[in-house]
Amino acid sequence: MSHIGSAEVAELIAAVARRVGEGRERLNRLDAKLGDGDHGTSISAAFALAVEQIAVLDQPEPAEIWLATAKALMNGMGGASGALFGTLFLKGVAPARGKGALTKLDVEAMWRAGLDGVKARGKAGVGDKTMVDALQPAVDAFAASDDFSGAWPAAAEAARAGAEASAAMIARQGRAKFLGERSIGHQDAGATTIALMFEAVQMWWETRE
Amino acid sequence: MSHIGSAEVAELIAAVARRVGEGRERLNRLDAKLGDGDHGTSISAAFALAVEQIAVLDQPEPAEIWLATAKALMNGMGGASGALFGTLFLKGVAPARGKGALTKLDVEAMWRAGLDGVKARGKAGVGDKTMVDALQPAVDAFAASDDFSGAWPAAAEAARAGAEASAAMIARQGRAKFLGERSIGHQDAGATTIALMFEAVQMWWETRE
Amino acid sequence: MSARKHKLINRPEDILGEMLEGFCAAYGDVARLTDNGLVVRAQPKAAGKVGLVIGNGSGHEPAMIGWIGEGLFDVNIAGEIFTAPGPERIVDGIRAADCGGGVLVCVSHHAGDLLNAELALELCEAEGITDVEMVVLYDDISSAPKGRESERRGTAGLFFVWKMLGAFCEGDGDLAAAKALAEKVRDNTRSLAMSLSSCASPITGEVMFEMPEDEMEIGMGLHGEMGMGRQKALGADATIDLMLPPILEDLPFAAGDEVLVLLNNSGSMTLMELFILYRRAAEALAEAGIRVYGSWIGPYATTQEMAGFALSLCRVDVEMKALWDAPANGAYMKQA
Amino acid sequence: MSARKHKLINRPEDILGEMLEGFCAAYGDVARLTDNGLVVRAQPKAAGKVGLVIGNGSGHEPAMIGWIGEGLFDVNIAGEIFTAPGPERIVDGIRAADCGGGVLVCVSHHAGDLLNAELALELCEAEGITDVEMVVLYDDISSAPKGRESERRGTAGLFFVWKMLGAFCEGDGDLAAAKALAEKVRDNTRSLAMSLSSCASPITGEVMFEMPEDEMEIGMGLHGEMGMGRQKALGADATIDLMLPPILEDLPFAAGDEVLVLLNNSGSMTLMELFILYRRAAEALAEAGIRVYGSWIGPYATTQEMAGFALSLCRVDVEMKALWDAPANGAYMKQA
Ligand SMILES: Nc1ncnc2c1ncn2[C@@H]1O[C@H](COP(=O)(O)OP(=O)(O)O)[C@@H](O)[C@H]1O
Ligand SMILES: Nc1ncnc2c1ncn2[C@@H]1O[C@H](COP(=O)(O)OP(=O)(O)O)[C@@H](O)[C@H]1O
Ligand SMILES: [Mg+2]
Ligand SMILES: [Mg+2]
Ligand SMILES: [Mg+2]
Ligand SMILES: [Mg+2]
Repeated sequence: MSHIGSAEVAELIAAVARRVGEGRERLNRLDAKLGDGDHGTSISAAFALAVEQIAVLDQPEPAEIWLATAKALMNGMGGASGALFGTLFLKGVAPARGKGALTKLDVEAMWRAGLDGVKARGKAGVGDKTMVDALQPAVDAFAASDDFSGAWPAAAEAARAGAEASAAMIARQGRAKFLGERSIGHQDAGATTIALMFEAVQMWWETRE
Repeated sequence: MSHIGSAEVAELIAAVARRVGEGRERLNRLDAKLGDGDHGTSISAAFALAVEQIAVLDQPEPAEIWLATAKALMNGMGGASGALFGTLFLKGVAPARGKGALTKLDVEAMWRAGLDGVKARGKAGVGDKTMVDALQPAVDAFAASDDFSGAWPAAAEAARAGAEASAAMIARQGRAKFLGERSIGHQDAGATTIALMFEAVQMWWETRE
Repeated sequence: MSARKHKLINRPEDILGEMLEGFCAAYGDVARLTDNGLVVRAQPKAAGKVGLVIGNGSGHEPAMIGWIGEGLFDVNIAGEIFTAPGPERIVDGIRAADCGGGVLVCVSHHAGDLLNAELALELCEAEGITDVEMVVLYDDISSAPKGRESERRGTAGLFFVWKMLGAFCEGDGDLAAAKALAEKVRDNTRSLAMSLSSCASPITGEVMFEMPEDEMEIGMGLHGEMGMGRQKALGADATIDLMLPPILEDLPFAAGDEVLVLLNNSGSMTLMELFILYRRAAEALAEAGIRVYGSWIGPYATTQEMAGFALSLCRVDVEMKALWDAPANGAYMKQA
Repeated sequence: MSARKHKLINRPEDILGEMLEGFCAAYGDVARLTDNGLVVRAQPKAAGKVGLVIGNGSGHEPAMIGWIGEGLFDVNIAGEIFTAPGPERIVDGIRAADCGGGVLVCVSHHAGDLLNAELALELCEAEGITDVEMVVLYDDISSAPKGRESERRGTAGLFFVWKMLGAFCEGDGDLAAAKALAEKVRDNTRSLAMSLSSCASPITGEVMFEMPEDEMEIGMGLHGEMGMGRQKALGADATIDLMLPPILEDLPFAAGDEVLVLLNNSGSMTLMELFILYRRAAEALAEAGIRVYGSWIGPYATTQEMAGFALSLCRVDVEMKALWDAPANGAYMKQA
């Protein structure tokens, strides 16, 4: 497949919602170590809301599905993470606008815009122990591959490695930053969500092919 | 000795104050089981105050020493127990009034008036798991002996037995009454203070004789 | 569940004095600390009015120092933690509250408060201080059965008495009328408390009683006295549904009645929880046809940091509503 | 020391809605719950005035629903527990607060509150809603060093901003002047908090962080964020002597200054303790030649049942004193 259309984009979000839902308790436990222990509950509820809101769209373009996801994350989740996960999708809307089907380069542009948006809004870079530690390598790996079939597994693997690497870092953003050195040794919850997201997309992609 | 004068009465109160002071932690621990754990602290402070206030009296009669003790207990201690221990001494003032030295019958009348006052004010009888369980047998034993030398040890022994017997009772007065059956098995703090009081007087009497 | 044992105090024996100093330093416009340790109104009321005084153990703040002020009490005699003040201090308080119209000594019914007030009144008689009356107040339905109301404990619901009686004594009513009003409010007030936790005594530093995690006590007294017994801790609505019916039956409150509602925080209950509890109480009262005239939710009479609350209802008539609405200016009770 | 994990709620997902319903049922004379879940003034302010709105995570009650009312906020957008509301809800709040004089969106500085307010303002722009300004407020000296004030967290001391800004917006000042006033109060306010205990999240039912018995954290944030570190728990005077000097140095507050003082109860601190703490604070301020214009002691912004407090100081001038003394009528902030 060299293009994905609205049906695939909706399936992709649904796959993410399922995987994040399965990871709910694990994400809560991770967030409990560094934050307030609610990340799994709120991100899974927000993705479930996204799926609901996508379902009522009338013949949407991919961009509209991306926008519905952004809104569900921002408004359904709230907090800094709602704004940031929302931004990840919101900034991807513009590159997709007007396109009935997306090429690998389109999707790459969407992720890139999302990543840039998250970094601009949240002021976190790689190494600050946030979702960016999984997101940036994932986007870079996605870009480095030529087609979807190479890009999805590469992105998933990079996100997973980035999330794991976050454990060794000192938090410089989010609630965990006030822990300082006490934050070392625990994997970041938001980064783990990013890893679950890309893992879900890869698995969905494999069953499609 | 068939009479005790002001010097002896003051010594008697001082002996009680010392003994109760030594029992402070034990009384707190007993009160912690059935009440708020402060009985030792407050009764020992109040008796210490009595000793101080007696020291500044100018050539007092026994009745005035008894009154100073009553006031120190009532005002220095507060609470139901301050009112009741205060009443024990306050009601003993009238029978002693105008007497420079007290016979065994005088002292008996003082204790009796005090006991009646405590029972009237506090509405507790024998068996209700209060200071009355030590006080009433002590006063009865004191009355049943012919002279001080018989009365003091008899009162001390009766008070001790009464205090111990309180352990098996269900509290019907004081903070412990709300514990109901849960109050069984712990000796009453106020009864223990009465036992310490009479024990102190007996020991003081022995060293005097 | 263990309680917090470390309190931010200096020495246990200095708690009372330092607390009163701090309170009066903060609220000097409302209350003043006298040389003999009484908390009195910064501006005394006009000559000829009935003076209102109450003595009580401390450890329940804002009660009762927080209710000193215009439209409330004239004098509070604060005793040591959970210990009623002795009779001589109460007599001092009666003297300080006297502005020519007689003095009403309010007693929230607990043995210590009652016995010391009785002794104080005997002292007053002996010293020729006349025109002093005592009124004994109680509201806790868990502490004695219906028919034996006068054996019940005074708890958070007496708040209704303080507010209305305080307003009454700003007016021209005499001592007997003030006492009658206090009894009228009392006889229309019923409370029931619960707790999920114990608390530590600031004097001994020890937990006052044991309370297993996930249990609750219904009928908890203001000093941690046990009530009607332990049971598994319930959710908010279920707790209200357990506590409200016995309150309603006791008076009884009936359809068509108008009531004031108090949800008293005994210490570390959150307002978040109290609002959720209130929601169900309001709903259940509406179902019973009882109209809520006004509500108060917050810490009025606490038991250190105990995690519990009391639900209190007071049935009101026209006179009582007017007294309820009258201005008040205590440090912890303000009404324009 | 373990925290109380059992909260008197129904289902965690219903906390926010039920709490707002209960609050507005109890205080309907002051605040009203709209169909879209906003808490707004029962009586809107006059046309042409600046509207005041704030969004924030819940779990801090009475903040901020308790400050809705005359002389205070017009609209509060309450988010889930410890979670800022999303941008669309903030836009709803801005719409509701608009009475023709523009709307000031107040942000107590935390990442979530700021990011969502920024997104909301972008949405406003996109939808052609003009005359909206945002002001970012902070006071906690433990969260960033002097010179980097704008990185600091917003905590209990913002109370001073809410009160004075609320009073200001009852007057004829415009949006720019309101924003300038808020910044002026902020720039004269400094706070430092401490805690002796953790608290449990009502959502997860788990303790939010560990706090060993007999230790305390200085610089604790409003959501249990760590501050300047742990140490052995001290007594009352020693705690004030540790916390007041860095506050004084930071502004700096100097001899001759006049200040307002807030001792905020973060949850289960007793008033008994807070009065003892206040006593030493007042003494130390007097020693430093700083005059106290007014004081508030109580729960203003809580962190569930956490056993801690914040000490906040605000230096005031003539304008600020007048705003401070102006009337206010929120459910948890009343001034005649
Ligand atoms: N400034 C930031 N930039 C990027 N990611 C952030 C930032 N702040 C927080 N995060 C992410 O948000 C996650 C926490 O999300 P969540 O628990 O839902 O929010 P909250 O901390 O408000 O409870 C963190 O694990 C981190 O990955
Ligand atoms: N009604 C009563 N009659 C007799 N003694 C009583 C009564 N109530 C309490 N007491 C005595 O007081 C003792 C408790 O004293 P204390 O601890 O000093 O007072 P409190 O209970 O106010 O803390 C009890 O052990 C009991 O002996
Ligand atoms: Mg979280
Ligand atoms: Mg005791
Ligand atoms: Mg006691
Ligand atoms: Mg959160």
